[in-house]
Amino acid sequence: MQRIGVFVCHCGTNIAATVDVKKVVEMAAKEPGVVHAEDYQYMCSEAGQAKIINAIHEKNLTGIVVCSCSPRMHEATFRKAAAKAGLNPYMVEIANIREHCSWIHKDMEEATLKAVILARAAIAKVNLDAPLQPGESLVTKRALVIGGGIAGIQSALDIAEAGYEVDIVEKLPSIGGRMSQLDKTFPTLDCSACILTPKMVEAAAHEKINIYTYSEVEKVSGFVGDFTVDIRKKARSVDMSKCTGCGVCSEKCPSKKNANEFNRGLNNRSAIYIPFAQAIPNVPVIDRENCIKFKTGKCGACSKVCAAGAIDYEQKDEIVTQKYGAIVVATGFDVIPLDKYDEYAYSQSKDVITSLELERIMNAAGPTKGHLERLSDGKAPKNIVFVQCVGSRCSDERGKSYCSKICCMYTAKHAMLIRDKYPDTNVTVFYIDVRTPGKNFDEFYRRAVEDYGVNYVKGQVGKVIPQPDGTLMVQASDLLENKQIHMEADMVVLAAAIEPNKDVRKIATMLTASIDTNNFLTEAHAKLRPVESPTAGIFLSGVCQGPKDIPETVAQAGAAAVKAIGLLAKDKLTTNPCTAHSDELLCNGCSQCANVCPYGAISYEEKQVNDHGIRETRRIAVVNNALCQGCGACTVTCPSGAMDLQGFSNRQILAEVDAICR
Amino acid sequence: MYKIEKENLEALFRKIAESQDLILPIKKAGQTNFGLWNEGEEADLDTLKTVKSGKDAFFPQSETLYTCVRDGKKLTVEPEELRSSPFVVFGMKACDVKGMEVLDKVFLADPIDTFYAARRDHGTIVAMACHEPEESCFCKVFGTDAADPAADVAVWMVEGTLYWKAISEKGQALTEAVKDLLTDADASDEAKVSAEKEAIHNIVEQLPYTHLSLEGWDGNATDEKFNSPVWETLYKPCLACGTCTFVCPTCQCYDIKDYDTGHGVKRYRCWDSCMYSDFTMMAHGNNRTSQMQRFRQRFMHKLVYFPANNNGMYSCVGCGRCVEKCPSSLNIVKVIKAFEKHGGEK
Amino acid sequence: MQELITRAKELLADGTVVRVLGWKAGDLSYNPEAAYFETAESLDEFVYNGFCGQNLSKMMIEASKLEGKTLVCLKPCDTYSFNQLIKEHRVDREKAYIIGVGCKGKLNVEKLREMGIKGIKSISGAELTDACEELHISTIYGDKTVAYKEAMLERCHVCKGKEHMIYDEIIGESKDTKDADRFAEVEKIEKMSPEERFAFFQKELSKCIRCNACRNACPACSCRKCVFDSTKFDSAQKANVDSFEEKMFHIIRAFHVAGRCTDCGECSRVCPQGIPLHLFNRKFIKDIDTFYGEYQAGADDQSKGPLTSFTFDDVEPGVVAERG
Amino acid sequence: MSIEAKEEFRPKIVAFCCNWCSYAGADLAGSSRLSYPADVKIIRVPCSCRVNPMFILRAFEKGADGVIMCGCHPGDCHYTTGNYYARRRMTLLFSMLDFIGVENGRTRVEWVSAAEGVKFSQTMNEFVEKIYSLGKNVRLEDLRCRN
Repeated sequence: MQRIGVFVCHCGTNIAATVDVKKVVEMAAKEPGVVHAEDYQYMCSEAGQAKIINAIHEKNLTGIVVCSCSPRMHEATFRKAAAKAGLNPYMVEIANIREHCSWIHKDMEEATLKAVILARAAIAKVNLDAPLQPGESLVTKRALVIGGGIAGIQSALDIAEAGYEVDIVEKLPSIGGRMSQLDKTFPTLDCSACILTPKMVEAAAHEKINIYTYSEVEKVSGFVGDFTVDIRKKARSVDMSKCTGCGVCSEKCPSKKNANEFNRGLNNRSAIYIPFAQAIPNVPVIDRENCIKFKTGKCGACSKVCAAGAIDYEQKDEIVTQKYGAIVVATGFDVIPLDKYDEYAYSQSKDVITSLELERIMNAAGPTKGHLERLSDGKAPKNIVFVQCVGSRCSDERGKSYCSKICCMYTAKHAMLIRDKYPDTNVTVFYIDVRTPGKNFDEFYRRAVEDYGVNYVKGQVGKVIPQPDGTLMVQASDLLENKQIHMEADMVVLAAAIEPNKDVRKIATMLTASIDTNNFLTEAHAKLRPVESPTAGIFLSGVCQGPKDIPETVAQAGAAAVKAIGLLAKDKLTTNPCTAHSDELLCNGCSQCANVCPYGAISYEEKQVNDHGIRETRRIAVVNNALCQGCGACTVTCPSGAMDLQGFSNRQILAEVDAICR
Repeated sequence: MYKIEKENLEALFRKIAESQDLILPIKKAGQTNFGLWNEGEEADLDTLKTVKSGKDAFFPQSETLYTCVRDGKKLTVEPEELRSSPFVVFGMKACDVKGMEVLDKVFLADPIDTFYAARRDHGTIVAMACHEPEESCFCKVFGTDAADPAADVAVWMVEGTLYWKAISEKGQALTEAVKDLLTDADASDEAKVSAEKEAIHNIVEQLPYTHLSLEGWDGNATDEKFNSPVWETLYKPCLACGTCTFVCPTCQCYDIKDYDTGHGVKRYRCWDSCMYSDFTMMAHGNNRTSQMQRFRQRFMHKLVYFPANNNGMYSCVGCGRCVEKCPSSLNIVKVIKAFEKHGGEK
Repeated sequence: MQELITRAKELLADGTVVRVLGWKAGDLSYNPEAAYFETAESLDEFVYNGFCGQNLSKMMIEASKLEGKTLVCLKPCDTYSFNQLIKEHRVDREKAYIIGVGCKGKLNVEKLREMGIKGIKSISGAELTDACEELHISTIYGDKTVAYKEAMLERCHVCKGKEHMIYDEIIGESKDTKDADRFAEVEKIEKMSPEERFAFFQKELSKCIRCNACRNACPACSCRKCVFDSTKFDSAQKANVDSFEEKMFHIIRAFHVAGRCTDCGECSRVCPQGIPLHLFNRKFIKDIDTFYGEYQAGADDQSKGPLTSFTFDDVEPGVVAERG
Repeated sequence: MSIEAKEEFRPKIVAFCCNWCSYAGADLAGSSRLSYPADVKIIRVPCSCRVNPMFILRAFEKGADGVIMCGCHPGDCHYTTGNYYARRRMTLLFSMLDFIGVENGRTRVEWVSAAEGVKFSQTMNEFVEKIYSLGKNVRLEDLRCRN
């Protein structure tokens, strides 16, 4: 049985004018367990707190009830006061007799009765309170960034600049990501490589940044401040320490007909290759699937020509295990596959391309060396049609329900660049809406229309039909003119929807980070915590969280970095003690609690238990206090009542119910 | 002996209910159980076996023992009053009545259970012969005569007429009270009752369980039966529910619990089942940790421990309710037969 | 049945399984019991007929803790429960060799008693190899013939189908026994006035003796310790002292299995007082189907249950009041 | 319902409020002096997903005449998803209570944000009014708890 002290606050006249404070003291004193009850003008004042401290000392109180204003106001104050007197701060409960009583009632008798009942409920709760201790966990001062695109690079640079070690894991042979494939950027039209490359170099040169390219995250365990991650460094077959990046191996490689991923498969590369000129690291990798040496055992041309002796066919995958305090996810995006969009003839005609393919075509390092030409016959297109929202804002299962956000702007960019460089080319853009909400965005779009004469048509393209003469017949509707259009085109460019990188689901599962139905990572709060995952210690950078353009990505990458830095700056983490706890004798191990936990805080272990003499190994839920935020979703899902919430236990809430209803 | 036509029974019930509580089989939502009769209630004397035996008239499934009333920090204890008014239980069967004998051994032995004793003192049992015994019945095995129940009043229902024979003093008093409604039975009526008894005996002889042997089951068989490996397989389908216990006329275990009313505590007792995992749970745990042990306990108690302590009286009366109701088709007959088959092998 | 026994003997002999979980002949014509068989000889007592109604999937929780594989006979409807138990990590798929046994509807001897049939000596027509159209019952009080369907358990009238959801092999033929709408009873009650509904349930639930058979038979109620036996919610009750406790027990029992209940019907089958307990579960199933889309627990062993998932635009609880 | 009858019957109403939105909304109602009947007593829970159906039944058992649960608006949950689970649970529970014949106005869920003091007060006024019109809870109480 607790020894409870009840302290009733007048709050000047805020409470005392409507609630008979003396009566509340009198009634509370009658409750079982209450050994002390008094009232005071302002309990929150120094003098009021001193009364609590004195009573704890004098009466050996084990629990405190303060009948006062909202706990949102002064719970912390009174907890601190209790702690000063050596009482566990979680042995304090507040009866809110101001906001929930005196301020809303006029009748004194009624308000007093209610105050007494609220006090009883708090007394009933404190009777079942148990001292709680916030836990502590150490923070490993190192961050992991998954993904080496502009988002990952920016986050890594910001974290490194703050003085913490950062590892970037990039699954491709080079960092750079999607941005390295772009030709120009909107709305300034500066060259993508020109602004990205220096960032890549900076990251590679930074003493605090360590880059694992051609590597993947294999396993993640642990929790905020203390993650352990296995990184698989795939065998490059080239010794990075010896390679000089001369490129002779690629030139001499006899296997040359392999689709060049960097150019979206529009041309070929050799089996040993450096993905692009500015690649970091500037070290080739052998594509073992297409390498003759690996396929037949005969060849070895690259090894023969490598003066540095860097080629190593025996190289094996390597697992690096590293500890991290924070993880930034920057896994980026890809465009959706268009194989289901036969109406646009994407699979049927070489001259129907995606916008990303157009980027490569227009890039000087691309498959056509930057000349705008049809991939079917190399001729310069005279009529180009752009189709917007291919798979974006889509109601059927082929596409995505969301707006991909960047297409309107890059299409305006493409249209403008084409009209600028090839003024006698006609450019028509079919759109549903043109969305330009960004700095200088609308001006940019208007320039395309007004200064560059791009023909914008509001309407959807119904069909693209390849003609025998090699042209494309575009059937569309013009919604403003309310008519059907049949238009001949030499090239059709599709603004395909973007979607999160395919690997993100696997990564999210490893991180126990939640993911939405579109595979975008979910933020901890849509408005207030947009760069954090609900799983503590996981931060979101770039398009993995939702469609973004480059400046937004960079901004979010910085924000994610700041959140990670804020975490890494701490030596220890204090955990909220009001967390869920599973009673191992009652737990069924059924996993229902883990299914509703938004924080991935529940895991299972096979544990030897002694259940009143029955010894057996059982699957038992274990809550990680560092991750649990104390929402209680698990406690209700648990049918046996094994899962309970400290500070708001089942029996405590029931005791409050009983006290109110009696 | 007296008699009364079936269609006048309602009047008889009304008459009894005028002066005391009348408890008899009542059909509710398709099931027949003993319940307090009120005007308009559907008495069901045709169903051979009520789901529960009539024991709850004397030993209810739950009853308050006392109430603590709280006023501030003060507690006042209000004892529960004992039964002080008479009541009649009408329509128990011979096996149910025999079950009362078993309960008496437990509750009326020192220390006397005053709640039970008060009900026994004030209750009059009118028991009915079993017109058409069923395949699950095996009362004869335990020496019960389905045709001649040993209660305060015995009644026979033969072709629409109820024959009434007072046996005890209480039975005679009740007969006096309702005499207006009864008519004297003559010799031909006596003959009809005799014929009914004989018919019942004939049927009983044909029942599949009637010739079950209890050989080897007695108070001396403790070690042999307790240590038998037969239990290990027998208990397996047991769901650990309390069906057998709660329908049994002789099970008498109860638990005592407190209920917080908000103004105090009601201390009550309620039937418990030795099949439950928390039966006799104590602070350190439970002395029977497996379902096999709990299952064994039930039958050892009925067939070995009880006779050991009560001059050979078994605490099974062969009513067959467990045979009909066990969700897993287990029952005491299967237990007895299993030992017969395995010859009590060790 | 012979095919089943032969196959079981083979699997025992070749070491695939170390025991067989099936049914053993009872001592009356209608009371076979669940049993383990560990030797070929013991299988001589094996039976499988219309009275083998018990859902053996729950017994696999204990069997999963034993050494070696257990051959378990599961009827089509039992396999849903087994899947659900796999999903909840309560049974070990690797420890089970599942023979999906055929089913032509399971029988309820109480139905025969309701027809006034008593003193049963023998029943024929309930073997799986029979047509299962008629039952011939020989009693002390004369012989009777009844239609098989008349004696079937309620659940078989709303059978989920002849397909086994999980199995290693299938032995025996199944028959379509569905002749009623699964939700008809629930709908009938929904159409009553609140007063009538209250009276209906009050009457039914007042029969409850808290024997816990419904709970203990239920494959979804597989908690090591039920809330009604533990102190966690101060809800340990052993009797329905007040009619509130009847409602509390049955509402929470159904709520705890909502979204997990496969509608196997064991609760109603085992109730000694004949309370239509499946109505509670089926009401939840009907609501889940209506509000969140059709969901059949146990149709697979992976999907998230309706109470551990959500959509952003789920109906509001106010829908209950709006529905009137 | 007449005023006299109101004086006789004072309902007991339990309101479960989530700490982050609805409890704060109730605080705002208080600081804005927006009154609602004293019959309502609030229990603070971290999130609406902490509310177990057993709590609600317990309230009725002990004599409550109405139970209302308030949480953050869907989409605004402090714990991101708690109220979505709570919404499904309560929908099913309320439907079941209705099914067994308990008056469906005795239970309610309302989403109240920290800024919605007015809504909190209005909701409580409405709910109390509804409970007055339904009268005493007799279908889901334990008679032993009667005063």
